[in-house]
Amino acid sequence: MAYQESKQVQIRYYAALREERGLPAETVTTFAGSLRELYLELRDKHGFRLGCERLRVAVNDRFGNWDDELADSDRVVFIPPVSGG
Amino acid sequence: MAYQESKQVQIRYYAALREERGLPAETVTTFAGSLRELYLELRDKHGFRLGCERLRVAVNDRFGNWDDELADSDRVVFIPPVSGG
Amino acid sequence: MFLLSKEAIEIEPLRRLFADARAGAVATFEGRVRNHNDGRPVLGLDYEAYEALAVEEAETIMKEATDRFGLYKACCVHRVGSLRVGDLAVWVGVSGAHRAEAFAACQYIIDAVKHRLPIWKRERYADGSVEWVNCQSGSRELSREHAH
Amino acid sequence: MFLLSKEAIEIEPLRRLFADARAGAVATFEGRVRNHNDGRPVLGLDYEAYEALAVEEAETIMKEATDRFGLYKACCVHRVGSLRVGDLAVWVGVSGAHRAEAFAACQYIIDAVKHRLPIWKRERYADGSVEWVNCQSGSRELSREHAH
Repeated sequence: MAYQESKQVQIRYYAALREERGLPAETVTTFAGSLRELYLELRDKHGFRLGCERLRVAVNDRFGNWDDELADSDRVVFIPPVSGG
Repeated sequence: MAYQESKQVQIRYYAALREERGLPAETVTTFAGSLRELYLELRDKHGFRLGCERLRVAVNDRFGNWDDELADSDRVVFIPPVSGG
Repeated sequence: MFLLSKEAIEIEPLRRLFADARAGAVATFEGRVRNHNDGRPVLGLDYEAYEALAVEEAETIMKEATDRFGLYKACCVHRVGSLRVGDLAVWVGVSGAHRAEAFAACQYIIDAVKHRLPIWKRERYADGSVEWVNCQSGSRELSREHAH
Repeated sequence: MFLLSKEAIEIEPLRRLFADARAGAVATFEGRVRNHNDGRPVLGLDYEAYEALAVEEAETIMKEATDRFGLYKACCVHRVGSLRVGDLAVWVGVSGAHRAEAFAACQYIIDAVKHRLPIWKRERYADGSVEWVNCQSGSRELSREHAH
């Protein structure tokens, strides 16, 4: 396995996730390779109730896919089921 | 054939029919038995372009049928194709 | 509620009728005089109504829509008289609990208003001619689409 | 045009944007806070938005609707912050030549806004509890109908 450098990513939380985390945003140092790995790592740590299948994810203010690679300095938002309108 | 009395009916004209007749309303003395006969009589007299199949008819402010009997004192309106809205 | 109006239709007072704590959805439709119809430049138009029957038939339509779509409120105002391009010719507003019913009801009402009310429109064209819409005797006019 | 608004939505200035001599039809939708949802009495609600992405996705929706339905204008304003029963949560207005397209476009926009924008609603209930709508983990909540 290739050597993996740690990445620093910024995470913002909204709605139910923000309340579960108790924070609107944080900077995280992680070895996660993908957005999915990042979420699972954080879910494990903070006990978020919803799984990836109920969420969407955005990177740098664009919708992304769970298997997209995570890059250093990415700004990540996990998007709980929406309820606008 | 039974003896038929003449009837006095009030007619109001709207839109294209009013312009063709040149009058908004008139009182007509007729022997017409039905609304259809009344319209055909007036069409013959004034040269209205549209036939019964393009018009509707109202008697005493209710929609009627062409074969409804005409009664003395009826207030009759021939309704050209509508175009509200 | 249905009104024929000889004056310009004011929307704000109409909207205020729709305050209702149960209503999650309000759908409205505005039919306006546009500057073209069937490819011809239009300057304005005149509406004429057979008032007694138009009001009665419209109230029937409003009741049908209210019952069918479970509305809290339904209102329609139709202009009569002389209108210019941009003027509001007809306004429909409905409120209900949910949006699907509100849209369906609003569309039901405007469709029925156009097809069933004894109201007639005379268009004034840029070339100076006038024409009662839908009242021509030829086949060309029969096939026209005059809907907003 | 799409806006997120921290202040109460004023409709009259929005309507004035729709003056257009070509437009025969204007359809609007108002989503309001209603006093009940899923059988529970509601006192009010709070909207939270992921603003950058909500605005971008909304502009995409407006463009889709404009292209697909040939609109002259499309506008949507969505509230954020704390709302009470009766407050306007979202307003959609579209104009086109004809009514069928206007209704379809208005409905397309509000449906897409509800399903695609990263905006969340927390309901405040009469019993003092609060709940992020659609965010419960149980199956009951998954099957709920939360649409207006």
